[in-house]
Amino acid sequence: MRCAVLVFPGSNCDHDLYKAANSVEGMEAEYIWYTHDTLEGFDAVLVPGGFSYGDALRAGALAARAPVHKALQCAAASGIRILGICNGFQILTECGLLPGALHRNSGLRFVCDSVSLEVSNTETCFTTGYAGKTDLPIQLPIAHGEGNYTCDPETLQKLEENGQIVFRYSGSNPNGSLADIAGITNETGNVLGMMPHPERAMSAWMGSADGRIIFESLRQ
Amino acid sequence: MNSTEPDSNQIYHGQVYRQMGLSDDEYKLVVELLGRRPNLTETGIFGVMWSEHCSYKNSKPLLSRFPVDGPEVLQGPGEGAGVVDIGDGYAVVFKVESHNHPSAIEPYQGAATGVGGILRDIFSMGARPIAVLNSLRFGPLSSGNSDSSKSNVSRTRYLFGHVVAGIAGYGNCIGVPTVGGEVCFDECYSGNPLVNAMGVGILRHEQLQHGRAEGIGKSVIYVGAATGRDGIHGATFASEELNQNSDAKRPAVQVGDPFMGKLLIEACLEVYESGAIYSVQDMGAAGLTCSSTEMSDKGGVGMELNLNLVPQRAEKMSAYEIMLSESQERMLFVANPGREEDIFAICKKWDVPAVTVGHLIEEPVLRLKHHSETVAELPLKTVCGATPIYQREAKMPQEVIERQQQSAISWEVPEDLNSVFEQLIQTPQLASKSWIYQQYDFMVRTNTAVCPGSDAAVVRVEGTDKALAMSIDGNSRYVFLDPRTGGKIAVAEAARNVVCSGARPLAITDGLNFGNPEKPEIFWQLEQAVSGMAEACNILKLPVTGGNVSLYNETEGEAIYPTPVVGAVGLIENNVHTTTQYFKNSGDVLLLLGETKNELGGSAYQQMQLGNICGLPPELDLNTEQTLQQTLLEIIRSGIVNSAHDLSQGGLALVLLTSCTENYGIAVDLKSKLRPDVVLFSESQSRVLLSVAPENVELIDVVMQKKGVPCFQIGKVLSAETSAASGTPEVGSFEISLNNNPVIQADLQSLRNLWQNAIGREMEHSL
Amino acid sequence: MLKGIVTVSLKQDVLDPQGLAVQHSLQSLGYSEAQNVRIGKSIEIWLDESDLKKAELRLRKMCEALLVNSVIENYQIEILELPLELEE
Amino acid sequence: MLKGIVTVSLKQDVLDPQGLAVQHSLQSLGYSEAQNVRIGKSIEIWLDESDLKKAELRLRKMCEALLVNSVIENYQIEILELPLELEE
Ligand SMILES: Nc1ncnc2c1ncn2[C@@H]1O[C@H](COP(=O)(O)OP(=O)(O)O)[C@@H](O)[C@H]1O
Ligand SMILES: [Mg+2]
Repeated sequence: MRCAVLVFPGSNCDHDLYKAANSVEGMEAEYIWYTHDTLEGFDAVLVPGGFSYGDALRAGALAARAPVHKALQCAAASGIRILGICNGFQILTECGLLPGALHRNSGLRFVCDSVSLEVSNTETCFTTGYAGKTDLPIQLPIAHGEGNYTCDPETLQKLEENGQIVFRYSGSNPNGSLADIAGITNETGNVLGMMPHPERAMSAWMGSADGRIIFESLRQ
Repeated sequence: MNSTEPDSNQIYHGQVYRQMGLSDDEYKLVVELLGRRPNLTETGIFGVMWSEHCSYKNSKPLLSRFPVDGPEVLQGPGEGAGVVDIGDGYAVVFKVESHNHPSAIEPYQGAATGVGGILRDIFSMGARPIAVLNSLRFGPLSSGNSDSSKSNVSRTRYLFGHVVAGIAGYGNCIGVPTVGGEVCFDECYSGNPLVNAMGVGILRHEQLQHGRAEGIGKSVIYVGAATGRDGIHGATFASEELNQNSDAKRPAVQVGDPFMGKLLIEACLEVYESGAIYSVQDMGAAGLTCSSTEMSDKGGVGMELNLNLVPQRAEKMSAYEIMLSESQERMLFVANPGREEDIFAICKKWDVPAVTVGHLIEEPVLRLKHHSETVAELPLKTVCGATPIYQREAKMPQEVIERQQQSAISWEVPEDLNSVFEQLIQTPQLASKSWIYQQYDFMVRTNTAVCPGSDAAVVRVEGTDKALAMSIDGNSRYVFLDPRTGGKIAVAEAARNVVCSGARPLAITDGLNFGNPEKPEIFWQLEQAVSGMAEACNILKLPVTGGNVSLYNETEGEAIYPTPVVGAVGLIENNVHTTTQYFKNSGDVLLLLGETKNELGGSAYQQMQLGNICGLPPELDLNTEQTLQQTLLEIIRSGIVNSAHDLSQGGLALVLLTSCTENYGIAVDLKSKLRPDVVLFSESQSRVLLSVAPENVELIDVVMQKKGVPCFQIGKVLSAETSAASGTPEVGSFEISLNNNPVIQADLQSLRNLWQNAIGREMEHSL
Repeated sequence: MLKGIVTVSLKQDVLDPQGLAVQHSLQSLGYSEAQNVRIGKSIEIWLDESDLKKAELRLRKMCEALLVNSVIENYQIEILELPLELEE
Repeated sequence: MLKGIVTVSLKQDVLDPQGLAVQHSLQSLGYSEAQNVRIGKSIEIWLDESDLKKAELRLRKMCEALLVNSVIENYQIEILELPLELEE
């Protein structure tokens, strides 16, 4: 499976995502520069975390308008799987591929920690691997200052009804997000945005290997 | 020349040079060296280049006591940062830098630009930065009831909060993990907080860069952010005492741009890889002045710059302003002949401005052109080579003599040691630092194997089985009571932290934060502390590969405690040997290595009891320390140690608590003739707590006996799991007795909660 | 040269944790009359444009294209004419 | 009830990295007339106070005590009278 790892000026988890994807058997990741105008030939697009454009204005706002965004829209429309992590999630909401918005953590501070998550939908193409997992909740690292998910009540209702809420914080909520939301998909289920970092949980020495399952599910 | 700027005669008659940090004698020397009176730009250049920050004029004679060589040292002091071989063609680059004064004025930006500055030091050597650490000092977070201390406390909380946010803001954005640090809160830092940052990077030997400008005619290329009127005279400012007039110097605030910093790192690393440059230096303190003069002086050439070509953010900047600006995120390259376009192309790809601003010339001078006129021409040997070096007078302060003579323990043994312990673990000094480090992204780049919270952070070296352990330490209370011993302890403790993590210490970097060295009492502290550090380095075989000196840390004439901080980096050859301080299995046996003595001088416990410190700090025998470290490393490498934790502030009781986890508690029974509070809280040196499987106890005992390291079996690790049925812990979970009498019996989770959130509670508390 | 000032504020029903924190701080500092605080952005844009109408139209477009996230934010535009010597 | 609006902006010589990034982005989106962008804060404060003069004085104090970092920022104050039904 060929994956594009998008690189925007200032992205800083691109390298981590690239390493993680390439460590999964059957996955090959390539860097794609933000000026690209096509994503043809890729089976999946990974949008990395980490301060694109220095988080100027609103996290993800400037990257969402970078040249590659047209190709990203096309890829999404054609059903290609898109995974946005942290800043990647912010970019996907900013360019309208996911509903709602992510604003400043309610505690007003950046938070780096490991959190417990409930996998609320194990039927998406990103989460099938969690279906048989017994030692729940899963543990993934977070590191963000703007992860406070918000949307209007109608959108929330739709998200709930369609099973678009994929991850929820199951211990304490680190950022004040609505309905403890940590990750959502779009209506068709091929675009996932999540604040936690699965690429930081790929082996036991990192503290958890629960993130690997997302990549393995995605590969199928 | 700007019409409002004074000319050379006005500078002389109006003693304008004083505002630039030159004394009357120094100015006289400049005039003598030049054979004429310098103009404003030239005076400014001398002012910054002869400041303590750039010239080490007060500390050089002392710094020469440090050992700087070793078989693995590839680059000692003198370049941006030290470089040490770690085998297989890799090397580690690291250094400490202070940003004390800027942080006192504007804490967020001061701390942020401190991080930016140390990172540029690292990647100017050719290395990719892999970690930053920090060492912080503030006044107390809470107060008694007087109004003046209340306003101090609210200022302190502001400074502390914003410094941490600034470090986070820069480090998180630029994508280098902040993996550790240390912090101390004491009255002596109320007016003069300290912010030291340590950077660590990795390179392959062939990627090592240098800062020597050589080869007449080569282009000098300016890379990075445009120059504005930021931080003009920051380096001299850093070398002066803070006083009420400091506010008047406020244009000195520089703003960091980590986004540009990130682009600059990537562009520089790519340019190095392309082989298009000959040498490079970052523009740190004293900006373009320091980089241009030092590079050409090191290479034995001259440099001519056309200041009109320097990218400028503000309008109508004078030569003086351009040369003295400390705008951030800038580098200076000397290009290889004919490779200029390659450099421009790479920089353009990363959206980083790059422009040729001059070239190397044969005559060893710095020549500056502005609006087609020569606005400065200075022989480099006057600017860089002729700095006056001062042998200051040293005198032991009366206050120290008096304090040393006081008895360290003047109170009765408290009846309720449980509650004393609870109080102690909530002092910001000993409380968990998670409120700080959770604001830092300590995992980005996914190589962090041991996160902040353990003795040292461990970061894997990508592409190898190696890992690096790093720690920064310095207990200034000990240094205040006895600078020589305190200096030794600073080195020993940093190294011990690294050893506890399974690493062999390679070398250290240091930050010397002291008061005004022109005062004999302060110079005595500096001299004693440096001697102690040097002695420790010699015996522990730790070269000092770089560091930083920050003097004049005083407010209204009151100096801070003498505060040397030591950053140590150690190598874990095979990352399976990585060890943390946390207990791993219930039933493991607790071994205490080292002797506990009747030592409370300068301890956290004494500070809490008296609100002050006195007596002598713990003693340190360097040979004992060395044997301990070597033996410990051997047994860790043989794979029989499950956890190792060095004893420092808070003594045995705190180390027991901070080795516990949600899942594991302890039952300990100590034997001693000392007072119970001394047994629990003494900060005797050269001690380590181990947890090991029962079957390995005998083996370790034998090894320790052979090496003469005292080894006591003091208890065991217990499961602290709540049994689902009863809802209560199986055991008290945290029990310490002395000679079979219980001294602390507590519920582990409640202790951990008190300890874990104390700083957060303090910060949220209303005044 | 004109100067546009775009004031971006959070929509009324979006929680503003920063505003809340500032409000608490103000009250604990003794400014009990500060009843409600909301924090937004003020974006100044120097425009190489002399026609006021056109400038406003373009600013509106910039807001929609980038400056404002309409899911959570509202905005207001104000345009100032800059005397020549004030141009920066 | 009055409403104070405090506009906080960076001092002229202070670098505004955020504004710079937004400026570049606007230009690459085709808004080449956007010559310079500076981003500040707009703080709205509802005041339980009816006297305009007093309100202004108090706002000024709040700015100095908390809202503005005078080392790098300037501020401007504007006060609006709120019709009763608009009070929030
Ligand atoms: N300012 C700080 N920034 C980041 N981490 C910190 C800071 N202060 C302390 N820490 C982390 O908290 C842990 C405990 O620190 P400290 O109390 O200084 O321990 P020790 O006495 O073992 O050196 C260490 O892992 C350290 O890295
Ligand atoms: Mg330690």
